[in-house]
Amino acid sequence: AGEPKKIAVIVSTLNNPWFVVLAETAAAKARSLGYEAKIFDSQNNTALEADHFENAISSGFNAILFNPTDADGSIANVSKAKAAGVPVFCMDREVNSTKAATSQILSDSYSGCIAIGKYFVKKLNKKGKYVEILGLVGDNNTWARSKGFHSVADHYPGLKMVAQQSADFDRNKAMEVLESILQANPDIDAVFCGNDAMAMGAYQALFAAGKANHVQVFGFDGADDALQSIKEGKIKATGMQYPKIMAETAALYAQEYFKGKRDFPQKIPVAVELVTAENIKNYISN
Amino acid sequence: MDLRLYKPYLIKFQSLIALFILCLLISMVSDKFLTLSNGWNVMRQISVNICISVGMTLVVLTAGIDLSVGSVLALCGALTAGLLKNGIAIPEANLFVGFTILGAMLAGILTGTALGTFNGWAITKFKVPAFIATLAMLTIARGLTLLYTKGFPISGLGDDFSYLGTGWFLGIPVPVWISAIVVLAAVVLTTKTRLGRYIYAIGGNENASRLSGINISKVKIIVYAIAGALAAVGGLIVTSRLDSAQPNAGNSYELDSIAAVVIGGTSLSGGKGSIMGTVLGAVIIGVLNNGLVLLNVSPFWQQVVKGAVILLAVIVDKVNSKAE
Amino acid sequence: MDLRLYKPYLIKFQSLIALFILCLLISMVSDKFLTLSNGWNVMRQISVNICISVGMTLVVLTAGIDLSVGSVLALCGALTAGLLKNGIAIPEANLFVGFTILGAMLAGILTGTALGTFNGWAITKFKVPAFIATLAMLTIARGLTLLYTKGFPISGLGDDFSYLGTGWFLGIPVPVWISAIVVLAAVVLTTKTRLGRYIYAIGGNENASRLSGINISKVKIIVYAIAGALAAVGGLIVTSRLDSAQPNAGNSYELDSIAAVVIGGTSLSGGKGSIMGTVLGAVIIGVLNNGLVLLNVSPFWQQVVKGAVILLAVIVDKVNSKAE
Amino acid sequence: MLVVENISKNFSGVKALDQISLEVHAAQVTAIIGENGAGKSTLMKILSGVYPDYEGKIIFKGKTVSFSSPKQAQECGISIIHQELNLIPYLSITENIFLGRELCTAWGDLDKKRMRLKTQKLLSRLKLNIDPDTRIIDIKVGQQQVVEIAKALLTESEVIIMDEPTSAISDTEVKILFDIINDLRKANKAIVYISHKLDELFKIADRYVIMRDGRVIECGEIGEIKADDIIHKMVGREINLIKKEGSGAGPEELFSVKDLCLKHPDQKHTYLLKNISFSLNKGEILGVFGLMGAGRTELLESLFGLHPKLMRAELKIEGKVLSIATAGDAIKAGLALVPEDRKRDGLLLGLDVQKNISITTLKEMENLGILEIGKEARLSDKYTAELKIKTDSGKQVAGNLSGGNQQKIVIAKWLATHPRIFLLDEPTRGIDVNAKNEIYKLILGLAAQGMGIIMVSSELPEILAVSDRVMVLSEGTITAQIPISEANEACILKAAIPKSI
Ligand SMILES: Nc1ncnc2c1ncn2[C@@H]1O[C@H](COP(=O)(O)OP(=O)(O)OP(=O)(O)O)[C@@H](O)[C@H]1O
Ligand SMILES: Nc1ncnc2c1ncn2[C@@H]1O[C@H](COP(=O)(O)OP(=O)(O)OP(=O)(O)O)[C@@H](O)[C@H]1O
Ligand SMILES: [Mg+2]
Ligand SMILES: [Mg+2]
Repeated sequence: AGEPKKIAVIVSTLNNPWFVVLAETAAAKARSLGYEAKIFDSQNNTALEADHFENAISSGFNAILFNPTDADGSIANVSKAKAAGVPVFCMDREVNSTKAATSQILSDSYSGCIAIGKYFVKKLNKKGKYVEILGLVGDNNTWARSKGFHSVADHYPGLKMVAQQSADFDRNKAMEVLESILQANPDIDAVFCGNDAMAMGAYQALFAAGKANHVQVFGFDGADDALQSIKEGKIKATGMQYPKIMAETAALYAQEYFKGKRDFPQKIPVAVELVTAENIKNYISN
Repeated sequence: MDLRLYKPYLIKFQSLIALFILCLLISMVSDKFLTLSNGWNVMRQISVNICISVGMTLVVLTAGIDLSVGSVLALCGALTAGLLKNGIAIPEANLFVGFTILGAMLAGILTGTALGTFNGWAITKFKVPAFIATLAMLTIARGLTLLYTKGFPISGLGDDFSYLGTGWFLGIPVPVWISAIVVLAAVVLTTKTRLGRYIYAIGGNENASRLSGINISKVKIIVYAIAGALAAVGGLIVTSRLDSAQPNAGNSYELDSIAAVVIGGTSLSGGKGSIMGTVLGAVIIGVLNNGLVLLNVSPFWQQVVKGAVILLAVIVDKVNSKAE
Repeated sequence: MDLRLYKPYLIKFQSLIALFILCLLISMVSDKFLTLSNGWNVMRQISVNICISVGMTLVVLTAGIDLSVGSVLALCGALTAGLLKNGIAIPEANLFVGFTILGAMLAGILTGTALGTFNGWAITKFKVPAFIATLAMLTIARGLTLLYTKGFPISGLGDDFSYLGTGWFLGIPVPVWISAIVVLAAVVLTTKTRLGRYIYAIGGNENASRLSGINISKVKIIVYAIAGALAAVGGLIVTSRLDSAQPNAGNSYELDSIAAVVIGGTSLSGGKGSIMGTVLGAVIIGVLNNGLVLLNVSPFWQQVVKGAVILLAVIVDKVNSKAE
Repeated sequence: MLVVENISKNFSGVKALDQISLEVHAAQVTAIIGENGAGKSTLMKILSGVYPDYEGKIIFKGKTVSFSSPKQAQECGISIIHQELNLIPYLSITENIFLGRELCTAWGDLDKKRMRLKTQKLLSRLKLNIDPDTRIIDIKVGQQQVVEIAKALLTESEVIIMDEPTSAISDTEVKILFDIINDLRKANKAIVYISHKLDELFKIADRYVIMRDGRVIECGEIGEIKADDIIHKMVGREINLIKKEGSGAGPEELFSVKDLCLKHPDQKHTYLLKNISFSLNKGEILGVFGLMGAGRTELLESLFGLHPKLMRAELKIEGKVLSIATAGDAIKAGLALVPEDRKRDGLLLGLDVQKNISITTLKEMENLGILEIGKEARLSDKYTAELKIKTDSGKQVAGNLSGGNQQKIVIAKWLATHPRIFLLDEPTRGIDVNAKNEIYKLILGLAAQGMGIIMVSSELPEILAVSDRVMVLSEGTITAQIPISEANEACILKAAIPKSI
């Protein structure tokens, strides 16, 4: 075939660096394998995602590397692609269907947060007051992470959650929310945040209030500035997800699909690794 | 032949011409653009915005605004999905009410109408500025959606319900049918009925309308109710297309829909504009979105280009009509 | 003693009274609310919204609107952070220009001013509706921010720069100082200067203002430029407080700020309103946000309560002024 | 002083001015006379820099000038009182008067004290007794017009153009204005005066210019022409000025008002109208006179259901008690109101003539819920013909018509409802003699058909010419009800002057 195959990379959002890495790695890998690649930004909007799918299918893309906006809401889109004979490889987030996608390379937020929860309990010696800052309340990742964390933390009666508020995965909002929470609860011991951006914001609030040394902050994602902060002792831990590995795997799978392979494993979990001060040097070079 | 004779027509259809040029440009670069399947594609994609924007046009014609459409869409979609899937169960009373598809849809549309009526009521009864009343509704309806769904999407609504968003009827996608019917009804409403005339009158001069014996409050409440109902219809289409009601669906749809209305030539100060203008505005936005994707413009650049094209389209429009 | 004598005063200060009641209610439930430290907390949090809303008030007084404030904030914040951290490097020319904090801040504010000027220019020169021109700018500036930052935050800007957002001066947080200065300047501008007078005049009756020899375009361009500059100031504060410029900063700030303006009693059709009203509006929103968190209201309920309170506040206001 | 040579002006193809030439001299009042739509205002707008694009030449003090903005004309020494009020509603009187030419202190901030003082002086010169800090929106149209006059007098201009400055004010204020014009004339200023009130012209003007269809028909000394000739030349043909003969009032009572009281919207315990009681017979024309602020507008508005919460009264139509809480109720009861401010309350300026006329009777245009455009067009055609409304078609936008024709549209839309009682608030404000005459004919004709008419007017001659009975209001109470046979200017004015002064 003269024309190179075309691969669409559809990601839930580009408004968050983590997903930018995911999308750009996938696209770069696809290009390095000799395909045309194009990134679509769903802006956290399932309806827009549906538009992207339709556009991608009708303009002749041969495969879709997909980061779903929503586990349920995206099923219809993936099925549509399947019906049109376009393979879909999910990255990072899953769709709640074992039949729709060709393969799903997933980061397991729930188990990752269990690991963080365990470390959290250890660091707090099983007692203390803490605050949880949630992501977008209408987003199911928010709840996967929260539930994973609580499946551990709730077993310790000494741990008391004094406030649970949402900050929409946003650094500034997290800071402002925690500032206000600190007014009501000046004596907290820890903050668990649904992602690293919020953890960084929470740290800023604590720092400004002069409490950064007493209150431990936990995040999730493995963003660069969070890793740096762990190294500097500002943040205690995060869950390292591997956007690059997931993206590259997805692109390689697409290549194999083009070459004729069909029997892909439905789900390939990519473990989320707990990053703490103890093992930070494995994750950060300088 | 004197070209100047055609000038009035040229001016009248200049938005159409702008759209045509846009299409031409895109189709020169991408051969996928001018295909039938992509045409249906674009039309299906804008059908939701058209439903919402038609309601918005009516509201804007009365010199009002409705910021709540996005969250009303979400709430009604979620409610329909929830009723369809779970019905209403009150365990204490050992009561369970199931809903048929039609019943659930009706409930959703009625809810939208009720929320819109509430908007209109607050605006007319307490003279709350429309901006504030509907901004409050934006927040409230979003909160209610989250409360109802507990933050989780409601999915798996069945193939029958999917027909609404993904089916075809007589070779045309069902959502396109729906939006076409909505547009047609609204065109008749605005041009051929008393209510429509009153809508223009109120937007043109509320005082004079009152003195002419028009019941301003009634007309306004009806208009906001229609806007709410049409947002609900949009919600049904979105939910059906995705086979899932998303708690954060419809976010910032109000801006898209007001943009369609204004690009379509309806004045935000009321009294001037048309439904077909709005449809044109929605099509321009839809084609632009579709074209940018087909042309492989990077997502970051897309926003810049989209803003610039919209600005340019309106500027061309204005410059031409000044030359009139 | 005849209480009725005080009625005019009561009416004038009723928003203040609404605020007072709100504070009273919150403080009855949470003893942490009425503390000095929480006071500074709230004031620091609303300082950004106040900066933006002051500019928005000027724009709205001329019967305009500025939807682009949020993305202008983000772009200017990112630019300042980028210049501060990386300067301008053109490897081909072997050129590197470093920036001092003041220089980077100035560049940010100038960019905001330029974007605002562009808004004003499009609005006055081509008669593009303000809604469309600034909506286009909303998209364009957001796209430019993403392009400049490549979608990544720019962090680690140093302690000196942090002072702007987190420092204290004479026992008062620096952002509060900044917003106080902005408010003061705007109050002087609107009440004591020719420009201020023209702003009200244009919003009140543009045609009459033109006949009175006022240069409408000039005034409008200045007003949008000020709005852009103030959005940039807001961007500096946000960036400094976080010690990081977020590409998605300022999302939907336009709604918050318009809400503050309208709650503060400025009419969206222009010509009527005041800076102090807007400040009050911003304080009401800020206290509400703070109170809901202090009371640990569930995030689901927060939106419902927030919407309802805003609606109620405005209704109370309207009902009272009708009883006037 | 000011010479106009061959000025022409087009509005999208329509010729508004066609080769106009005229001269304005210092120390003289030049009256411009012409029907509605003759092009008077358009010419004045060109002279004052509002329309910078035109053909022809303006020579001012011997030099050819061309103004690109109103400000330039003003700085050159030409100021204008526009026909349409051009005030900013939410600014105070002082702020409006100084708009665009504020006084500043050495610091660069506004010198509010000095401006207020100057305004105070101007207002007292015009004998307008209001606080200069009052907002424009809080004063009545008549008072607003006085503010417009004050605005034009603020700067020392060489040429002062007055485009219908007296359309909204009553005789007392007119007299004050004439005193001022006389002062200006003595100070060697040139004054251009436009008015549809011919008697005023004879009182104040030195020269006249008659315009018709965008052309100058004749100029000359005012002393050398008679009123009838002016009218003849203005209209281009002979017209018969209406003269009412005998009373057409029937014996049956149509409408009665008992103890109507209207509360002040802001101040408790004060009343704008107190214990108003009167009745109206079939076919009767009741003329209502009063000075500015007497409460005449409020009376009509109350009857029409526009102040339901503040008003109480016992209203009867043909003996039947009715309650009117909205304009809709009033229309159903057979009332119609032609409001004082047609732009604010009467017209849908952005809609076309046809839609304006049919707006009150849309229900009758419906067929199975769908409007019949043909029926609407017939209705509109009927009334445009009947009232001689000058418009190229029913599709013309109402805002583009001249003032007189706009007024006729308002009347037409109410005639369409076939009212039994017609409330007219200053029905001939800003209307030319010919159109006025038409409207008088119309009013008399309606009364002859048995309609009851209440007509508010500030023009005594008008009241005396048309009414069967004159009712005088002062400070919200009825001070006299005089049959036309006994009425004369002196007794009406005596009743109208407030006792509290
Ligand atoms: N902006 C405009 N656009 C189109 N036509 C206009 C415009 N202004 C005036 N005209 C037309 O120009 C003609 C002259 O209008 P103009 O206002 O000068 O009349 P006028 O003599 O002042 O009448 P009146 O006594 O009613 O004030 C009219 O036919 C009018 O309809
Ligand atoms: N909305 C209002 N608020 C305060 N005062 C008002 C208001 N409307 C009218 N007034 C006052 O009520 C009085 C009666 O006004 P009205 O308009 O009825 O007088 P009028 O006789 O019709 O005079 P005009 O010749 O100016 O129309 C005036 O003193 C006026 O200032
Ligand atoms: Mg005129
Ligand atoms: Mg009156």
